[in-house]
Amino acid sequence: MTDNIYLPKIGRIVGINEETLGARAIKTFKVEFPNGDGFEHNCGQCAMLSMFGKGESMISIASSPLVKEYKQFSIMKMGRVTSAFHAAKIGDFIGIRGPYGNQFPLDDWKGRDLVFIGGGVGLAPIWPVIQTAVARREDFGKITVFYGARTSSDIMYEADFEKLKASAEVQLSVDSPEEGWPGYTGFVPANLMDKAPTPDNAIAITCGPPIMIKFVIQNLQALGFADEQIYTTIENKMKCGVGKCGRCNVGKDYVCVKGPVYSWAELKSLPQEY
Amino acid sequence: MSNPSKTTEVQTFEPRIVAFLCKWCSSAGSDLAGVSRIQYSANATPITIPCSGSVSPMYILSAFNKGADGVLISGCHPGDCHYMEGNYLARRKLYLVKELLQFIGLESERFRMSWVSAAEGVKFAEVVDEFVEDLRVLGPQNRLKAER
Amino acid sequence: MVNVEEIRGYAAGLLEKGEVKSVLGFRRGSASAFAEPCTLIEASDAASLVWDPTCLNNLALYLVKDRKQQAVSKTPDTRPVGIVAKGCDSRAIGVLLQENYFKREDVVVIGVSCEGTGVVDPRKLSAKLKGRTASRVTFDGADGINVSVYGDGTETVIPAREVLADRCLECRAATPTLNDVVFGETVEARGYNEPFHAAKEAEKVSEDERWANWEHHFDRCLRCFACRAVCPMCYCPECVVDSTTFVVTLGTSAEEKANRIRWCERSANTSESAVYHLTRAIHLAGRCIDCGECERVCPVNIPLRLLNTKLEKEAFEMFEYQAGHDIEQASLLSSFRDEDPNSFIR
Amino acid sequence: MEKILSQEKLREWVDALDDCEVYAPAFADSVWNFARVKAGADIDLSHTNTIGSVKEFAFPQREVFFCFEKKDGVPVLTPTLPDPKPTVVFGVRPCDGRGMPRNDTVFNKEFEDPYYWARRNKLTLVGLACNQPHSPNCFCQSVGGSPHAEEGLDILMTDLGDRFHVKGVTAKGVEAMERGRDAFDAVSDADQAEVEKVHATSRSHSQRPLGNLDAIAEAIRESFDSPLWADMAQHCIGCGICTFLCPTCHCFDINDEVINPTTGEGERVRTWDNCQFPDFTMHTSGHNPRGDLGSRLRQRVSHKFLYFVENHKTQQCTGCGRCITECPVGIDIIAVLERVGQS
Repeated sequence: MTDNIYLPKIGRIVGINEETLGARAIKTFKVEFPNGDGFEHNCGQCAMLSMFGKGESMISIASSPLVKEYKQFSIMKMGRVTSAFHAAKIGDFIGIRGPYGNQFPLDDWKGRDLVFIGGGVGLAPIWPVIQTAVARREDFGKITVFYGARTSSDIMYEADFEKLKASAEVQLSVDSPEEGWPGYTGFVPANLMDKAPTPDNAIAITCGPPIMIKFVIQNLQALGFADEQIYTTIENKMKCGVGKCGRCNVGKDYVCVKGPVYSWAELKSLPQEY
Repeated sequence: MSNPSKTTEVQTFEPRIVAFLCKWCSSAGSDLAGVSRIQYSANATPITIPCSGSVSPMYILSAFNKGADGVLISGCHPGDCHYMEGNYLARRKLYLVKELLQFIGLESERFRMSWVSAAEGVKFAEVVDEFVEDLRVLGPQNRLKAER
Repeated sequence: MVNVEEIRGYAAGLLEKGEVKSVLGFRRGSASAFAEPCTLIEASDAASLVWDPTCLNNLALYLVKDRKQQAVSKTPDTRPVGIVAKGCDSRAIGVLLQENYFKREDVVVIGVSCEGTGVVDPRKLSAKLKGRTASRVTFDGADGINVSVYGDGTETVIPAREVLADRCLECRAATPTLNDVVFGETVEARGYNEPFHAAKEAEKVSEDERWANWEHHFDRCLRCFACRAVCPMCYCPECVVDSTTFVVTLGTSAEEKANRIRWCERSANTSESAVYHLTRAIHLAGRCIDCGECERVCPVNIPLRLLNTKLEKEAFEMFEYQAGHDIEQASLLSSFRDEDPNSFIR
Repeated sequence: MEKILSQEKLREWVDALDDCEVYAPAFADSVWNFARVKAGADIDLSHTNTIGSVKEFAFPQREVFFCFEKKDGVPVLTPTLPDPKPTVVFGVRPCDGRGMPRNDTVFNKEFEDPYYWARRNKLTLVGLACNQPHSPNCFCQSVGGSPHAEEGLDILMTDLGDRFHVKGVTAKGVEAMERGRDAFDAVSDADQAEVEKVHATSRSHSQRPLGNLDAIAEAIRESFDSPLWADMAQHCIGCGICTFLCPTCHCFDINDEVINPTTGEGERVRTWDNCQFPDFTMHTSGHNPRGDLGSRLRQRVSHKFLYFVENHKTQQCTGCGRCITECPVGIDIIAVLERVGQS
């Protein structure tokens, strides 16, 4: 019998970390597979998470592929399913199917500098790439991570950033002035221009709110990054995750299958429908 | 001609009624029935609403969709509405709902309206008892019930 | 007889003088023998206007659509819109005015009297032709509808009575009462059928038969929502019964989205479709002006108009209320009389 | 396998399929639609085309994926893979027949859809060639089909007046014919000649032309940002008729339907969805990549005549004309393509 692509595996929430508070709070969920039917994934892939009775949501896998025991998901409270996640407790069960989508071509980037530019919850999709790159530190040149949030309390993975500093340059920013803030004050694209990483032999990976991505890409281009050197992920409403339900397409591509990772060169050739 | 198996079914079938009761009169009336220790059928699930005029037809359709065997709306007598005219508006609106439900062939006994004041505990008990008896004869409501 | 040249001339005049920004009317389309809606911008376009018993649509829908577009436009064009309206269409405009959807000066009603003819019901025509397509449909001036059948080219004359829409057979006001100009003679309805005839017929059968009929119809519903989409009265930006129209803005909170009640599921099964259609019928009580559009557009021919006319019949008989007849009157469900029926209440 | 079947013996063949569920077009509620055939005598193949397409036999409007409930706090999922009886559908028009391989592609590519295939594998499609177009909106030949196309069908029947020519196209089709073998006669040379003549005549009827399909695809690609789409969708009411009736539209929604909120019991259900509805692509944030009717019309047309071609080298339209005939406001995909082509 073929696999039932719509039947989720059962996952169990074993850890919940409140990343940010507020109307659109973000929580990170650590999920294990009590039935031993976990799956491997690649950097950039997503999974369809279920809250039975509420529905499914496509969420990017925020943990490193090198971590096999559990998967991590950072979820912003937005609608029906994500609100159910935010109401969940440790020990609760969820449904999970995947992994879906393509991946960041990390192996193609060997020997190059990596510049990560994240904003808000957009850090989650690129976090596994950062983790993997750091774990394979000798494969890459300089690693720089730009990350911005509205305020210092909105910074995700705060503790992990401290550890990250050992192997990468970390450039944090907050949108508005804050007393005692040691990092940059201003929007992420501005911080990027301020630090002006070199495009030579570098790859830039960005994810965040659409408006941030737009200006980050403009600024990267101004810094001399070619379209092929810029990678981002896109999202659209998804239901099936397997290229059938017909709604997440950008032109001929179903993002759930062909995406979410695109180089700017590829994305430019697609119609703007995301 | 009586059908033996059907008779048994009628005897064991306990109709479920969703009763939307206005907070000022009928809900108080049902409380009175309770505190007066009047014996009457326990088949009605009461839902207290501010006024019979506040009943959306959606409540009624939804109750039938979720499997109610009967729906009762009860409010203050004409002239006694706490909001002056809510029950008059309800009367008109629910008349139309009743007509519509009959028109599509839902058994007409399944939707009922009553005026029960806070002092009419006995009447409330009678209304519910009568409703339950009529529903027992009809059997379970399957026409609008979700087939899930 | 309505002279279509007069309608064209009037529409062209409105556009030429700049009294309206556009004129909603009918033209011949490529899709079928029936006329299609058009929006004229230039006076020179007016030559394409047609008027005949294939002008089925209630164009008041597009007044609503325009209103919605202007509401979100950064540069709204508030000039009036001209609209070709049959008797029933004008009543739709009447209800929209009564509900303050727009103002009288926002619309120029180019009334056209059906002169007691009415429009053809594609469903009845299909039944006559057993599913075959008509390539041309014209009124022969007497009591017949000329139909050319596609394929073999046969021409048949069908008595109007047999293919006119039920609403036209039952029509009480074939001439637009609300108008800025009327073309065609004011003709009393021909009285083919008494008002509410079809609904009264449907009432006559037993309860079990009525349910058997409606169960059959609800079960066939595809939930394409064409009945709602085409209805000028279904202007709510968000329909209470389904999620496809849930309005979400950047400011909508997660709680609002998460806690939204699903009154019926998306599944197109009998129970859910019943909730959808019955809710719609009740929401149109005292507002349905019997343009029959819901029934016309239904791809599987559910006789939806019956639900609405049943309620309009009750409104008329029990509450002396007629939708769209008086734009000053209080709406059916926001008013009452002491003598409203009470005997059904225990 | 090719055979001759007299009109009278059609019912005999149908009756021989008594271990199958047999469907055929029936005229009810003033419209042709597929209905269950209880006995061979009920079958009537004088239909034009059915209002619903044959896709619903493999892709029903509602499909339950699985039931969920909680046992001791742990969710238990029970898949509800369908296990239908073998189903034979008569009177399938070649346009609908050609729709099925296109749907097969969708439900096969990258991931195999077990629910679709559970039904599809049990399905035998008996086509009926169109001796003449049913409506001025038939355009099968303009999209690479023909009134007697065999693609997607298991059997093709051709009406020769008092008898049918019946051709088993696939092994499944031949098997269905074998079961009624006593009803069939051999094909004579005269029969053969007549079939060819009927087919040739059926192809000679004029249909609305589309022109070069490659050029159309290119024109659509070029017109993505064109204001033409909004203009052509000006009178669109945003209903689901065009897509729900389409033999190749396959978009769907997945929702959880709770049966008992207390026990957490419910079903995960697939239902048809439609690119013309506003929420189809709306993000949870409210952002909508296709927020207006123009972009949705563009999506429907582009999917059929550009994206599907780019992905699968063929149009996702078989020219049945339903979306044109049934559109309440006369939106005509041929006229749309003409305008896009001219722009």
